[in-house]
Amino acid sequence: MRTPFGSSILDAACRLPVPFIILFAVYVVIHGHHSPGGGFQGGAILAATLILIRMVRGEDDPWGLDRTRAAILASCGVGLYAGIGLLTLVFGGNYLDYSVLPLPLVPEKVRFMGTLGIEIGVALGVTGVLVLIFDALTAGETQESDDGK
Amino acid sequence: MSQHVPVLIVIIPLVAALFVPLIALRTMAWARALTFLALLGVVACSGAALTRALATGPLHYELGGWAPPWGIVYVLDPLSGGMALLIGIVAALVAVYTQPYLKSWSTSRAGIFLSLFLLLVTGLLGIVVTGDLFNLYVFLEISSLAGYALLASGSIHSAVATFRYLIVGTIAATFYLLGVGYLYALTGSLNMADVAIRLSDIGHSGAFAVAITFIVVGLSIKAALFPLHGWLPDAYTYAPAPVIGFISAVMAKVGAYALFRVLYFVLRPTEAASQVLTGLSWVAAIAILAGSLLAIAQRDVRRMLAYSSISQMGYIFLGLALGTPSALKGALLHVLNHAIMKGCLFLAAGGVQWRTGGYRLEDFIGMSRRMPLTMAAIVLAAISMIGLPPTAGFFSKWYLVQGAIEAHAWVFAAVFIASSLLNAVYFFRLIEWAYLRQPKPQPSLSSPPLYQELPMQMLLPIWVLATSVLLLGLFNQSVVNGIIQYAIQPEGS
Amino acid sequence: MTPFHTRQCLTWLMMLVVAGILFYADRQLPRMGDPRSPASTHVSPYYIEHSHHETGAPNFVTAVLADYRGYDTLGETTVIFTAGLACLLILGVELGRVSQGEE
Amino acid sequence: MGSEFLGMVNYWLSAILLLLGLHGMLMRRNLIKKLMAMNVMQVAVIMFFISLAMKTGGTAPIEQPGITEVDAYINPLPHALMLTAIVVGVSTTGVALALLIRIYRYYGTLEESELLERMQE
Repeated sequence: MRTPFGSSILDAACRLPVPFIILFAVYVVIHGHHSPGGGFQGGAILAATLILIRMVRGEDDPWGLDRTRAAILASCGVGLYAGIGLLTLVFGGNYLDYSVLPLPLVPEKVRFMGTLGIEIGVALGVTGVLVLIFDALTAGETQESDDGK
Repeated sequence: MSQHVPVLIVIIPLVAALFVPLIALRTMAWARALTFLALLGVVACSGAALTRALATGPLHYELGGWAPPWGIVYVLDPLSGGMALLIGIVAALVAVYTQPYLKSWSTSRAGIFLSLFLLLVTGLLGIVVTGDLFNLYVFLEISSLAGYALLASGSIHSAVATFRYLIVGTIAATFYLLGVGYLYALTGSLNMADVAIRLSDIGHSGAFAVAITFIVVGLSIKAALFPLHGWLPDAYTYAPAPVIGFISAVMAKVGAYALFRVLYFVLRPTEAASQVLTGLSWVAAIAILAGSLLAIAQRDVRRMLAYSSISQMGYIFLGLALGTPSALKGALLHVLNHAIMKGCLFLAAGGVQWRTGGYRLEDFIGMSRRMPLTMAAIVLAAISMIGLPPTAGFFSKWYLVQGAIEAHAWVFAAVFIASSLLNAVYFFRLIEWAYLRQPKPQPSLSSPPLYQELPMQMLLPIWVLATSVLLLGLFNQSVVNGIIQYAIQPEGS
Repeated sequence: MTPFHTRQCLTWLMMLVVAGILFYADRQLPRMGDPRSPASTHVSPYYIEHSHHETGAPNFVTAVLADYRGYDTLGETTVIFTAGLACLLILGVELGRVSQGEE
Repeated sequence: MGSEFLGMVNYWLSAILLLLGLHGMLMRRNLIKKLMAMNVMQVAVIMFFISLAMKTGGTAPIEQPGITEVDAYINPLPHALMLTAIVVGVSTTGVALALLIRIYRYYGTLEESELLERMQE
């Protein structure tokens, strides 16, 4: 999306709800253990915010996430998930067995924190990828040659 | 660390895939090296796992430390270990082959390509080692999505063909998921071993037959069994050569493998499964003949190879459906052989296209002098496809025919032999065009160079595959007695 | 009979078959809402009884999703990562500063 | 009879949705409509699984203080599975849209008949 369709009215209208939507996304991720919610849902809400900013203020806005950063975010999100799994391997458990993580908590809370970590990973990954998909689908006409190169 | 091998097989390419596109933005060479190292890691891990499984029996790995049926379990028996090793080796060879191919691409695009290739490998390996029905669906989708992207990275025609494949592939995955849903409704479990135990208590009912039907139809679409093969020829025709080399060699086989696992390890004890197998054997027999006949009708070499793949998948399915020990041995040996032969053929044909720009038979004229080594590999693989001794193809067909005779299924034995003749027709035609036809003099155009072999990175994988066709033929006894023998014992589940 | 009509007839036939087996089989499935159905009695009671003190999460769905079957969720995240890269590759969109143009 | 009907209606609805989706995917001549039908078909399977989780009298699968018996909560497993399946559906849709955009940019149409004509040229 090269050309934002922003105007001062849209700009003002999007400025107000955005912080609250971000807060709500964080709530959905963090509170997913106690209520409906979780990584994917929170990540989708966060991505909606970023896409809203992109649509209104354009790609170059410092609030928006450009596609390289979105790709890095996606990699890091999935990497956080897989990395927690690798950490559990290092501490001698099976893959994704959070109970071996060396946290100073009671065993069930250690698992709780492990799942929270992977939920955050999922949320970051989903945010990055959804922004990336939006970006790819709306990117301007790329030159289409017949051999696809 | 060695007890973690089963999960490392899948995690290594996954983690590498996350970082390859970012590294490629800085230094392409490192991204390539990381891809290759990850695939070597897969080969090493699956080799280690296979040795352990052969020595001490199947490895069970509880993910997250939860015992099945509550958690997900990985099962590494000789069968899945062997498949994982095969996937790893073919993937590593194809990764070498892609290098000259990707040179003309921008670094970002090449990095994304390599990353998706690794994700495809991840998905296929996940399907192979998992012991959980729903987990299989998730990895099926990883491999499908990565496959769609890679197939569509060719010309614009490939995008249209891939969209059709995507529609059909999604129907297949949805059918599979619905079948799993029926099994879950009947048994309350998703773990393969647990479902098998609980199904034997339930016995047969109509809902169970429907579950089998949906799963079999879904996985047969993925494996391109004959009446459901529609997506395959177009998708194979327009995609880039390295992708096709890998996908044709491995992806459909993994569909067949998944079907084998579900039919023999989950649904084995039931009446309905054997009826499905009987039906499957007739479908597969038709697939063998129809695939061969359609292959003869093609003048585009890649389409010809694609239809030949359909026919060869029929061999594998017929062997599985017959179910006698020799037939099963033959089917599994043919999975291995066909992966190597067809990989070699597609990679070599892709090399010819890379040099000449075409896939028609006409483009192969004079290739015996221009690219003698590549053509020699094609000939070797073609002889094996026809099934002449001492190449690998002969032995798998030998076991299959023997299995058909064991089952007193004379029709199927005749089908195997007839299709060998049909294979001979189209492969000898290819060889004739490449070796015997003289190129027409072209006064107006600049004549192509007389000798122009492929670069080393492309030739090496082709010849490794071609040599292994011979070696597998010569040492097939040790493969059968050392690995496949143990793989077909259902106690290994 | 054009090829399109043939395809249409075949599709209708196939759909009739699918409809037949679906409606036939549905009679043998457990009734909806039956707390004694296999789906509700074999594996899932364990989650309801144990997940809170084993994983610390009172939301059973989260406990199953992120812990008991956490590996599925890793697969799910990988699926969506794959989809992101797939869109980039299919549409030929470049990553990195090169494609930014004005920067 | 009434309870018999209510016990089956979920399977019928999901079967009907599945058939609608299948019909659309195979018979529609517009690629976008095929894609929409694909989503309908996935929803059919999701509905099938979710209805398996239902227990009469059960509440949402979030532990409430003091209530520990199993039948008080519906089955959480299908919900967890379907969250994954939904994400898979979203991803597939994303990839399919990317393919369609590429096709549309080159050929300028998503009608199958026109597309075939333009591919012949």
